[in-house]
Amino acid sequence: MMKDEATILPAYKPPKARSLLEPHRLFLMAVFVGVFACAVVFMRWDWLPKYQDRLIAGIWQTLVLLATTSFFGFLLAVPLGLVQVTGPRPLKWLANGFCTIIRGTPLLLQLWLLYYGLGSLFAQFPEIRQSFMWPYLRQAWPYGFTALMLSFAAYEGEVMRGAFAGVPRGELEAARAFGMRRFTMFRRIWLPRAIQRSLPTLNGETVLQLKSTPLVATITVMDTYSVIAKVRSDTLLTYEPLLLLALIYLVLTGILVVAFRYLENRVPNRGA
Amino acid sequence: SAEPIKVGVAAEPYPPFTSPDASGKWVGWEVEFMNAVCAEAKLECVITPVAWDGIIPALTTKKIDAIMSSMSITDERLKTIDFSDKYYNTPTGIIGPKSEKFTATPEGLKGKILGVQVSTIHAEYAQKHFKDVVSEIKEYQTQDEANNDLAAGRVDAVQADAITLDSFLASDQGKECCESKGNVVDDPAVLGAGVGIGLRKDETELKGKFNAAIKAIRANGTYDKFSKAYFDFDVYGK
Amino acid sequence: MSDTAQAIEVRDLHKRFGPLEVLKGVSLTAKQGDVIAIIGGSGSGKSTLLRCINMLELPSAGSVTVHGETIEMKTDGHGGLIPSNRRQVQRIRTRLGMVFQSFNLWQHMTVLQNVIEVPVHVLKQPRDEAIAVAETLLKRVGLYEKRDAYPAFMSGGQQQRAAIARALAIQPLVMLFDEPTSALDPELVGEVLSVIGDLAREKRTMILVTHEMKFARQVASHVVFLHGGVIEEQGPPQAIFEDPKSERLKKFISSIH
Amino acid sequence: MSDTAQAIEVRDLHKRFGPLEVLKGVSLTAKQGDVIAIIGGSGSGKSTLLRCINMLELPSAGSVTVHGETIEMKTDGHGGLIPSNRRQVQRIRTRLGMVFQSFNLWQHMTVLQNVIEVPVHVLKQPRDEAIAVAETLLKRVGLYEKRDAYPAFMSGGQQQRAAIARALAIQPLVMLFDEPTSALDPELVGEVLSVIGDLAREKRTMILVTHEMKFARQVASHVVFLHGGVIEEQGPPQAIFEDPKSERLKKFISSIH
Amino acid sequence: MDLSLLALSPPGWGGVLLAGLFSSLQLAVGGYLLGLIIGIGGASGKLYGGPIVRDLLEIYTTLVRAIPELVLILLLYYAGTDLVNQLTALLGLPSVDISGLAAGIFVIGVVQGAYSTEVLRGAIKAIPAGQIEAARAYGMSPFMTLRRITLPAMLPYAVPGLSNLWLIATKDTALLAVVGFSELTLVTRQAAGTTKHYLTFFLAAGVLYLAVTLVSNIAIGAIERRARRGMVREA
Ligand SMILES: Nc1ncnc2c1ncn2[C@@H]1O[C@H](COP(=O)(O)OP(=O)(O)OP(=O)(O)O)[C@@H](O)[C@H]1O
Ligand SMILES: Nc1ncnc2c1ncn2[C@@H]1O[C@H](COP(=O)(O)OP(=O)(O)OP(=O)(O)O)[C@@H](O)[C@H]1O
Ligand SMILES: [Mg+2]
Ligand SMILES: [Mg+2]
Repeated sequence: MMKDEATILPAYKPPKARSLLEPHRLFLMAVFVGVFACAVVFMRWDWLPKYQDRLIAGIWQTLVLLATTSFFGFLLAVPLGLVQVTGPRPLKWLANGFCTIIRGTPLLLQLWLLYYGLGSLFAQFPEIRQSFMWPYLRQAWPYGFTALMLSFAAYEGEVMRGAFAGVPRGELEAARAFGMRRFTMFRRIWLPRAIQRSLPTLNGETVLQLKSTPLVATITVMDTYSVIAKVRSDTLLTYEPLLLLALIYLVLTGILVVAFRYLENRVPNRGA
Repeated sequence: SAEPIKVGVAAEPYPPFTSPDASGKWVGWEVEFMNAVCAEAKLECVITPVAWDGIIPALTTKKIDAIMSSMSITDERLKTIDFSDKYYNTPTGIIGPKSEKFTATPEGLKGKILGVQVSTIHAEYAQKHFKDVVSEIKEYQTQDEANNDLAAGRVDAVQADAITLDSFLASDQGKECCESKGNVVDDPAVLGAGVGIGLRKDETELKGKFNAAIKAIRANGTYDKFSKAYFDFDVYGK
Repeated sequence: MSDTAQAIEVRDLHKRFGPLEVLKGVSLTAKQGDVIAIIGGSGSGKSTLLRCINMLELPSAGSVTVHGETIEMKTDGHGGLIPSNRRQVQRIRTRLGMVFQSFNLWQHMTVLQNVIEVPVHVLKQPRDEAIAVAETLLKRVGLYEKRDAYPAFMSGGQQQRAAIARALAIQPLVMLFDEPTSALDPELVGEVLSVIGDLAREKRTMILVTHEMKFARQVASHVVFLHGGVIEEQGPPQAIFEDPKSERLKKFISSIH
Repeated sequence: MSDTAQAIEVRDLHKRFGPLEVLKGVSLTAKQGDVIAIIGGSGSGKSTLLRCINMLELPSAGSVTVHGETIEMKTDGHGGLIPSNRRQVQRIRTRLGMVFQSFNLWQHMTVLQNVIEVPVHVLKQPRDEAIAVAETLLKRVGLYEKRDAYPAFMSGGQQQRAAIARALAIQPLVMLFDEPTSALDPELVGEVLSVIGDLAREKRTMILVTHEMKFARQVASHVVFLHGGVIEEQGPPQAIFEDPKSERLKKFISSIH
Repeated sequence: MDLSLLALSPPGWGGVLLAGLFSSLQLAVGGYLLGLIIGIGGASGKLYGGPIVRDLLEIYTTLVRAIPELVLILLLYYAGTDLVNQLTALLGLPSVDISGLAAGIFVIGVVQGAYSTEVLRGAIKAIPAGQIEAARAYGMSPFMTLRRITLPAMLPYAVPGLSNLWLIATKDTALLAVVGFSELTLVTRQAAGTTKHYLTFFLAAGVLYLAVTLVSNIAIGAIERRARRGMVREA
């Protein structure tokens, strides 16, 4: 049904701000509620109470992993981005190589490489086995943490590289012209400006990071996903636990997006 | 029918029963068993590797038609799928590092980290009998990784099918680090009635064929013949 | 040797970009209270000269003396100069208030934060004092109401006035302006020039690169005409604009009317 | 009903954007060889009128006739009009050579490709022929040397001349210009106006929205002054510019000098 | 490290790894292309579709981008094949045999489709409106405008996003290991498990993935240069 030429022609018109209450949306919502009700009524959810506590612990584990790996990953990303913009050649190459390797191989593989590869290598050295580190090294989460953190650092490092390079030169020049020392300039102008520029992408990267966390289940870290995997194998249900899992991640992503939007709105930024 | 039967095996290596070799071919006792049973039942069977974790959904969604992957017959599984008669049954053992002395009992495992493969009868058994005494039960996607972590010192004990454990202990890695700590006390309610061919509930005809074939190869000596290459005892069990 | 009444003294400054020699020996003295306008065609080296004064561009040869203190330089081994004392350069820079063509306000700070940034974080003044000074300055340039706005949300004229307030906040010996109005829409030029005119009337020392000849004539005490990297002619505005001597200056002045 | 000597006839055209009525009944006739200049203040609806002629904007009421053929319209049920025959609109558009304010050359094609695009892909002319024609046109607008350059690498004036060549390549009945020089730097305006002036001297039919009054006076055979969505006054250029009748036109003309 | 384990013919596992790599690439190419097709449809739907189509597409892209790929792959893998089988049963056809490859391409494609939709939508929006208006003004039909102007003009804006997606596709194939599809990661795991040389095989697989990325980067660079030929290089 092509009646209005203006709508079939490929010239973009931004959609009007529409309310939630338009008829087709109400209809869609009704469908959604219907599907949801069907899922509640016709699918098996009797296992929920039994696994409730574990599920909460798993979600907590996921959140802790997300928060710590993103935080430390970001700390690492700042120097990674910075040296790629201004560093001396060797450091530049090193940072670039690191980012390329991490971004060029699957996280799952990195995780296994660390845990089953490096981890079992450690065990062959009695010195390590006897050291105070061993109680930590024999656990799984340090490997999961490291892999996730490095991955975040590599992806965010690329983002920071662009953000650092994108800070207008004039603003840095102004800082120099007023006699700022190099470190003051970095701390007061360059870094905050780069972070401000990278905030929208940081949001996306954090959502991606959240979505990467389930991989740690493959190295026995009990996160949300591995609790659900356990439910699946205990109950032999295919869909219900996975649907619940999808819902959990949906909610977590929603929370992240809202939190970042709040953060972004604190410093107005026009087009930069 | 002309359609071949797709036999699902766990994609993760489970020697000596099923594991891929360097040419990508599947080898092991269970592969020989499949060949024998299918030949006997005049069925054309092809091996289809599936993740262990998803092997039952794969059966119910018809990606495969039968499971021959050391899957024990349990009440819980019988709610969802059907099984043929058992085709082997072995005790459940526990192994640990040579440097530590303990037994396969709740007292022996006190404070230890116990490794099991996820969604197996062993995982369930450990949950039921050892949960309160051990410091942690770690669930692995594959048996192999559990064994590896035992060698790497990241778990203190591994519980599994005694035969698999034996084959691990016979390997270079196993010989060096670990030894058997004995078998656990039987609990038929959990450990089940041996390993059977997993089938969809409505496939009674296929089930009948398989049952007859198992009986036949047991009777005509084929079963013993190919088993001898792998085990020095009767894997069929009591 | 040099008199402290001389705010800035540039001596025989040369600047080379690779094969291109942009400044070919420029000497210039600004006494306290002087307003020096630098004029000249595009590419004649005006910006380069200004930027050499506060070492944003490193001269290839020559010296710069600010308030009697000569910036120490040493050769870098490739035929250029580098400052031998980075601290000294940084200190001297805090005495020179630079205003750029494209404002270069820090976009992640409000106007007030921009103005107090250097006093607080470089000159280590107490924050309260800096804010008090900044508010006075913002009132002067007519931006008191806008003090909590972010630069991106202001007009070019407002941004340039804020940049002037930022430069004034360090209580500079000399203000350096590099074409402060050439990035502005014509209707916004006036507001910025009127602020600069006020500063000139207060006898603030200024060096001003500009294309606004009418304005230069009004406010400058001394006009310097740069051409091809050398000072072709200089003198009081009347002399320069009404009675140019050199052919090139004549041509330049006729071309802009 | 309509005479084919009339290249374009617009009758009682209305255009509404939501609550805003931009055109309130405009009628206009362009005979073959006419050069009609449309002048008026910003927002008076000049662009809208031009865009309604080739249905880039759909009029709310009224009719457009091109070379005796009236564009068939039907009501769309929301009080507006839509063309009842899309093919007809497309065909008529190929007879109207539109030149935009911001050139709108296709950036992924070279100049030559831009010029032959419509002849080859819409009018289905043989490629060789189209190239031959295009090269002649590019020579005319002084861009033969640039034929293999991409638009982004050319100056605004060159781009606009290329856009004119693109419009000429379809051998249009009428050329439509919407402020062809207002996005250009002042020194580039001349080169474009001289090309348009040449076209006017050849008696090419043109409708020209422009702010260049001096130019309009030179080339137009007829000037239309649009104000608030209606034609406030029209007539030969002398009458309009030297002897404006309406107060508004007087004010408009005095404001632009 | 025992490199003879990586020999191409048995008892070396190199052949198996390469076969796995080949499966991975097949999966990636198939999934990527399917995703691209979904993306073109999705982007057009989001830009020019009716309100219901837009909302549905919005739900699709939001869901896919919020739920971990691992979970999506499991859900789609089981539900997708389940659905097909129920459909064929409903139509009275024999249950079709959905190969792991087909199922894998389907799930990767659906996931990629959501991202492609967004990339292409952004790219089309980035085309200066005047370019399309000019096409209309010269009497091009909508389809011709799409073919001659919109698609080529959007390319420079889409190439960076699309190349990122390609690299993601090659790596996402690793996730199909969880459904037992014999791609590179799974065969690596099998080889490592069987031989107990974990480090050797994981490193070897890492090198293979990296090689794919590096080769892709070279190709992408060439494509990008060509797509951007009409654009001024940014400073
Ligand atoms: N960083 C640089 N590298 C190379 N050449 C430069 C650099 N900065 C300036 N130049 C060159 O030096 C010459 C003088 O530049 P400068 O900016 O000082 O001119 P100007 O008089 O300020 O001109 P305008 O009025 O256009 O600002 C120009 O030819 C310019 O191209
Ligand atoms: N697509 C649109 N939607 C809503 N309003 C529009 C649209 N296009 C134009 N207008 C409005 O219609 C009025 C007339 O616009 P038009 O572009 O025709 O003016 P103009 O005479 O060409 O002015 P200018 O000289 O600035 O180009 C303006 O008020 C404008 O805001
Ligand atoms: Mg300059
Ligand atoms: Mg207009």
